[in-house]
Amino acid sequence: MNKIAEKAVALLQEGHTLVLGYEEGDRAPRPFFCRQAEEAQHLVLDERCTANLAVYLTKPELMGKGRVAVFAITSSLRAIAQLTAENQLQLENLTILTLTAEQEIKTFATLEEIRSYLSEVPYELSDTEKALDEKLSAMTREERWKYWINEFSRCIKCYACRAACPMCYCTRCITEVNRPQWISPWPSPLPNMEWQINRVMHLVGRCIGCGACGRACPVGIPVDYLSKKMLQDLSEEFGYVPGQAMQDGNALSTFKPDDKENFIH
Amino acid sequence: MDENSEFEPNIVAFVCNWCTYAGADLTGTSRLKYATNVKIVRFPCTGRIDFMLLLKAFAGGADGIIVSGCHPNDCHYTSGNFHARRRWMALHNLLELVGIDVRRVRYSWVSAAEGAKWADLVNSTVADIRRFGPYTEYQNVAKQLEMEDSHE
Amino acid sequence: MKNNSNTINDLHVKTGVDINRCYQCGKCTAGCVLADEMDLSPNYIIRLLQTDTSDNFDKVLRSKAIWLCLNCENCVGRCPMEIDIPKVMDYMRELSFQQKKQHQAAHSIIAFHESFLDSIKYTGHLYELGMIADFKSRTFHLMQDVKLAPKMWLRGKLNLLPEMVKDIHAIKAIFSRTQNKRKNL
Amino acid sequence: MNIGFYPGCSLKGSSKEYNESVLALGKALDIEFEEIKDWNCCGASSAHALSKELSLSLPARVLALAEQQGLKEIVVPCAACYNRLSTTQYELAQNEELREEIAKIIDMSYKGGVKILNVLQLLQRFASDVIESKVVKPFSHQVACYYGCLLVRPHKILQFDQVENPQIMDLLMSKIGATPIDWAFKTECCGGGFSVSRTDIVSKLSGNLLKDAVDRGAKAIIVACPMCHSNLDMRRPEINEYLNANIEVPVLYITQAIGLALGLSPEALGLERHFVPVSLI
Amino acid sequence: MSKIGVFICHCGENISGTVDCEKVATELSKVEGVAYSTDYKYMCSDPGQTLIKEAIKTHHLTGVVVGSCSPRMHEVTFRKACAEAGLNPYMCEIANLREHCSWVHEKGEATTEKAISLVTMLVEKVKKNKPLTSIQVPITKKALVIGGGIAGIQASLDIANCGHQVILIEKDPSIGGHMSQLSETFPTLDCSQCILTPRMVEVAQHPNITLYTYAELEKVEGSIGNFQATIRLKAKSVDPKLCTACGLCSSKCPQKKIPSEFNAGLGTRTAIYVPFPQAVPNKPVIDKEHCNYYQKGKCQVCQKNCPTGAIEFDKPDELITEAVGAIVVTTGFNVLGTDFFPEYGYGKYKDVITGLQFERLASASGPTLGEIRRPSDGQIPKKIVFIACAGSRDPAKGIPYCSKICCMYTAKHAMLYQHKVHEGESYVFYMDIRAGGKNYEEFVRRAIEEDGVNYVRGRVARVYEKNGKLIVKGVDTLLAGAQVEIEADMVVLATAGVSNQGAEQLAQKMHISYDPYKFFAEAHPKLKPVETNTAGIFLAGACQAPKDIPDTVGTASGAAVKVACLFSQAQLIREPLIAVVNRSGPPSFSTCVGCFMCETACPYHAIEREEIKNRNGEVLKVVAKVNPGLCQGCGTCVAFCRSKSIDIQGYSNEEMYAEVMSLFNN
Repeated sequence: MNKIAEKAVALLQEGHTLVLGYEEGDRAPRPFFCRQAEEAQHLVLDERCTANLAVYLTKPELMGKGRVAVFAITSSLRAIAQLTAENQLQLENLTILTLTAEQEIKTFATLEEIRSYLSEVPYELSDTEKALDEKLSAMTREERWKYWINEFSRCIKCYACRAACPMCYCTRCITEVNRPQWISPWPSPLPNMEWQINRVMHLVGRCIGCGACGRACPVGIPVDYLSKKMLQDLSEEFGYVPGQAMQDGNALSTFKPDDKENFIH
Repeated sequence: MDENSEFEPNIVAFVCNWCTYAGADLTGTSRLKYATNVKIVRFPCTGRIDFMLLLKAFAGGADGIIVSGCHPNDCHYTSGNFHARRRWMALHNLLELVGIDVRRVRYSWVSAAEGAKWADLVNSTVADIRRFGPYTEYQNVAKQLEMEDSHE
Repeated sequence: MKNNSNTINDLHVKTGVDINRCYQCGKCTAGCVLADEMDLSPNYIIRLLQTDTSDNFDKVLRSKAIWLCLNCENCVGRCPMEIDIPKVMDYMRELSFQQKKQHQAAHSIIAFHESFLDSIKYTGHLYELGMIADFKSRTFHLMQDVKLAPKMWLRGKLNLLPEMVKDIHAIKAIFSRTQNKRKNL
Repeated sequence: MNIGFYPGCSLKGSSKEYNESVLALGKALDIEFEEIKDWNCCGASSAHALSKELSLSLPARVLALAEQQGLKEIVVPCAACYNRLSTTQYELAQNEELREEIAKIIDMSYKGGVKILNVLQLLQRFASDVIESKVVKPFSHQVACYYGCLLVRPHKILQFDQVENPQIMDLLMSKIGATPIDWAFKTECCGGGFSVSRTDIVSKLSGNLLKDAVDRGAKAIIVACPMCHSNLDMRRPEINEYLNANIEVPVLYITQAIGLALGLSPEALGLERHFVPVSLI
Repeated sequence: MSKIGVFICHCGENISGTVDCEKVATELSKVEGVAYSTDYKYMCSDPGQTLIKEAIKTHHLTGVVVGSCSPRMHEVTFRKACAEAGLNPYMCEIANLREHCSWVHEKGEATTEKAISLVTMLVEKVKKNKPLTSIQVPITKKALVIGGGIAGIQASLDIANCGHQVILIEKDPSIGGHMSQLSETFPTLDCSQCILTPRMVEVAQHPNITLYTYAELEKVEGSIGNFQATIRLKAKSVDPKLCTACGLCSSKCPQKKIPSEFNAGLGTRTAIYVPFPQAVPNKPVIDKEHCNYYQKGKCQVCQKNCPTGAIEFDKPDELITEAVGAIVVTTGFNVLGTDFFPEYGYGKYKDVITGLQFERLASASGPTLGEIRRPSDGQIPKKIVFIACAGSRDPAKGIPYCSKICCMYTAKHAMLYQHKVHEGESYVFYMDIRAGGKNYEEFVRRAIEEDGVNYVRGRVARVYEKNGKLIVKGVDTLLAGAQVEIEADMVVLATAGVSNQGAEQLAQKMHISYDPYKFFAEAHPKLKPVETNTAGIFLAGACQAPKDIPDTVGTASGAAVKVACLFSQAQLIREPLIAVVNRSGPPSFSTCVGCFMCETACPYHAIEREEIKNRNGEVLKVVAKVNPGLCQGCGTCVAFCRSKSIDIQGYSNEEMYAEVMSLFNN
């Protein structure tokens, strides 16, 4: 029995009603809700685990009332830190664990511990993302427009990107607002783009760059690129680092009197 | 582009009540003349201006947009314009990414005393947009929506 | 007459000192150990520069004061506006020297500096004896310190032969490179 | 304890005794000095009087040599050298463009990480806590600690303790039994670079500060700068002429004063090289 | 189905000169939802307004759009007219056809077309408008004044004399502040205490004023009209009811060498003390830091000697909470110590003193009974040097601003010195003389011309002591930078005025903003000089920036009037143009998810956290709630809210959307 499983059993015996982790799936490990000790042996945790489990933590119907433990990968930790800063999680009834680079199970007691652990793990774009970035920045403005409109024309408005994003926890999404109807419900290039622009704007200073949105897209639109690129472009100016959520408001609810305004005439 | 010299761009201005709206009033009281293409929408503060309104304006057929409020530190609400500025920074960056023609969005600070500046801002924006021509690129995509709309 | 050749803008760019900050409180002059020797007091020099006219700029280039400044840094140390006057002095000296505008009273001072630099250029070190000799020949202060030298010699404070830097070419190269720099300045 | 060492020209020539006393004291406190190989002159006041680039390049080469030699820290006893090296390091740290330009000129790689120590900082680090125990002959005299300009200014760069009323030297001196006086010219200029070219000015500036020290009962002047020393010591005849007085107060390097207190011989400390005889012992 | 009335004003020729008003009216009548549309020469005139009122009644209009001059001109007028006709005033909007159209364009098609769309925009908005009722907030008609200096005294008296209750708190044992320390006052040279002490007594005796000395603000909750202020009454260790102020305790107290704050450190006091003879209240307190009993546990000499047994040791501080409707902050300023100036001799020379210390030397109630004697040896200085701008206008020392009062008090000091020491010589080193103010310039001239004070234009580089003299090395920049060296007996530094200790913490307790120098910030530098950004909290005096007595008293009365205006209303009526967080039934209660990012976006701290509980009191959800008393209606939160759960009345998402889209629905 692997040590993840052992730990899970221990946690359940300690009175946790749910251990959130991963089990083997047909392609890659998939999220697994472990409620009984006997299920524990299914649990795995390694670099193949990419799904961001933090997305479930804001869903009371899944979490139930009891104490929950979660085996968090780096991106999940980032999400947890951000969600806590946004008053969406009460760490006291959560047990957060991770597998360190040394393959040790580490349990976090406080937000501070998570933040300091994350400060050791640098955030950067993956090579594929870098490649796409180069491709796009090489384009003219018009070419970029054509590229994206073409991409968005494939969008079927399934909102999988929203469902997969740990930061999209609104009980009412702007897409459901109809007075006024900011975004037309049916799929069509323009509203599809408007939705993505909203999604990304809502993630400014909040996106933790896990890429879940991109992986979730059934038609393979690189929607994660947009939020990650924004993260990269603005993090310096806004002093936002994924997982190091600002305790006193986020990038758009705060400001510096000397923010750069070179685009203002 | 000659046909564009005839072209009368459709421009909407989102301005705050305390500085730019008053500034535009001063342009009037000083009888300074400017192009008729710009229609002003009055907001309490630039901080109130929702970025979706900019997209909606383009979708509706605007060829250009002016966003203007109090100079930094002059905000009637002390910091609304600072928050707005950050929002525009982010939006500007994002629109650039998806290839929207950001030259058509003109941000400015016009105080209640800058009647002349307002006239210049309007005229120079109108001139620029005339040069860029109508924003058909965007409007065409918007029309697809209407077409499907009618199919419903 | 407006300045065209040398402006306080160049001064700003090259030294990073913005003399327009000066509001003429005079604290620099008040604390300057050499102010009473100077033909133009430090704060007056800054004022002349502030006007940014070539006449006044020239006045400073030809002044004795810039050569008397010892860079003791008392002025900038106390300046409420933190204006680095010594840096300005260095800059003005350099220009004055290039444009051959140095005040005649500065002759011996510049002579000393040149002898000093030559000494470095040829030995890589300060070769005092050679430097003094060179200085005298430049200034014809032949009798100066004739009593001093032997005393120094007695106390083993003078080396008869220069101590050479092995890689003297490196030093020469530095000099020639900065020389060109100075020309096309 | 092994630390880099940059004597500079004066210490090889007109201020041999400073060099001797530093090394002697180093031995007594078992500090090992490793001299920078093939070092050159820092350019002193002359270089930056005539050429900015030159005034930065000469020290830059010295620092680059130190880096090549793998030195993390260097001691620079001469206040002038200390000032030039520190200023260069600061300026090049501030301005990348300039850094590259100078690197081209000296045609060496320059990182700028070397820590530059003056003698006072060195003593504070390695002597201040052991010194008292090592004193055999208390230096029980009233002394005027004279810091001059180059050690303390510009404050922005050198970060010396108290700008207008520095204390390090006074503290060290009191540890060896001396009584530092409170006087008015601690950080005024002695005439520095004008030693040769404008002796008249030197005698005046040095004269004024010497007089104040003596008036307040100083029995010795303590310095840490070769320029100050040669002006106050070698130029004494001119000074006395200017003051038309006959001031005989000796001028000691702090390393000499401490050396004496630790019982080192006057010869080892090069006291006999002074023009004004050191009659204290 | 909305019935909108459209009223196009010709404004004489002003609009109709370039806009075809009839056409605008007819075009608008075709717009869906417009029930009535007309034009008229002067809409704002009585017949014009009557026309609107009649139309509202006869056509049962649900909304009105007036196409006329700028809303900044007549919005109020027309909304009032609508209200009189029974239409909710917020269902009336103004289209700006004059300033934004007829005056800025030439006569022609385009201009009329623009006018049409301007009116249409507002028609579409009005269709979405909701009737609003102005907000009414009850007011507690009692004011809290923080700080008992001349500003606090003036403000308290003015408010109290308007018939309102005032609570005045002062952190020191007596009110009076810096003004009580001053000798004479410029430009009249009348004795400071002579004009101040009567006011102090008045405060103590005023029926409407409750005075708490030795008291400090602990915390403030609530908002305009309804603050809860918690005040810490520091234990005085003396029962004021029993104490007869006989003074025996102080005379017996063994701790006699404590530097007296009142005498700016030049005199001494005892541990149990009354700060100065005219103190109000004139009852002693025990300074625990210096009291033998509190420090070492024994002594109690005062207790043994007190004839009425008023001494009460070990009594804890008391916390009281007061409900107040408005707060006036008058916590004043402070002066830099001499130790700020290394070049002037660190604080190491006794005879280098601050201007405030000089005030004590010159004051009849001071340690020298008004004789100018130097601290070191009590000699009368023959030569005295005053250094202006000591710290002020000195970015290197972190104070770029001008302290405003120094030029005047320095002139006064030099004058007083010359009056008291006739054969004495006085020098003033200055950069500029800033004597703007009634009879100020004349006053300075008098010092120079009549009293022969030597004004030297230049700064001082350093001051050092030699043979009992202070050598002042300065410069006269008017003599081409000639150095000036003065052997002075005493040096007075006109040290910069700085914010008071603890100003920052106090500001944070009250959520008022402050500048980089910790001076409190006014709501508007010109038009709201005594308001803060927090409604109901006002400023007066030098806590805002260094001020002289006239300015201080002026702002104090100004702040008092603001409070009186507030209290003059039965209830606080505010425009309803404020943000609101939506509410709905269970299970969601509100679409707000409680991320509270709006909290930091709000400049007015108007966002509160509301806990939604079930019957058993368990918290189901925490959502944002807008405090209508604090919200000023900027709408920053609205544009910021991701789920659009917060909206602003009068500029709601629906209204603005409709207004914008109307431009394009053709």
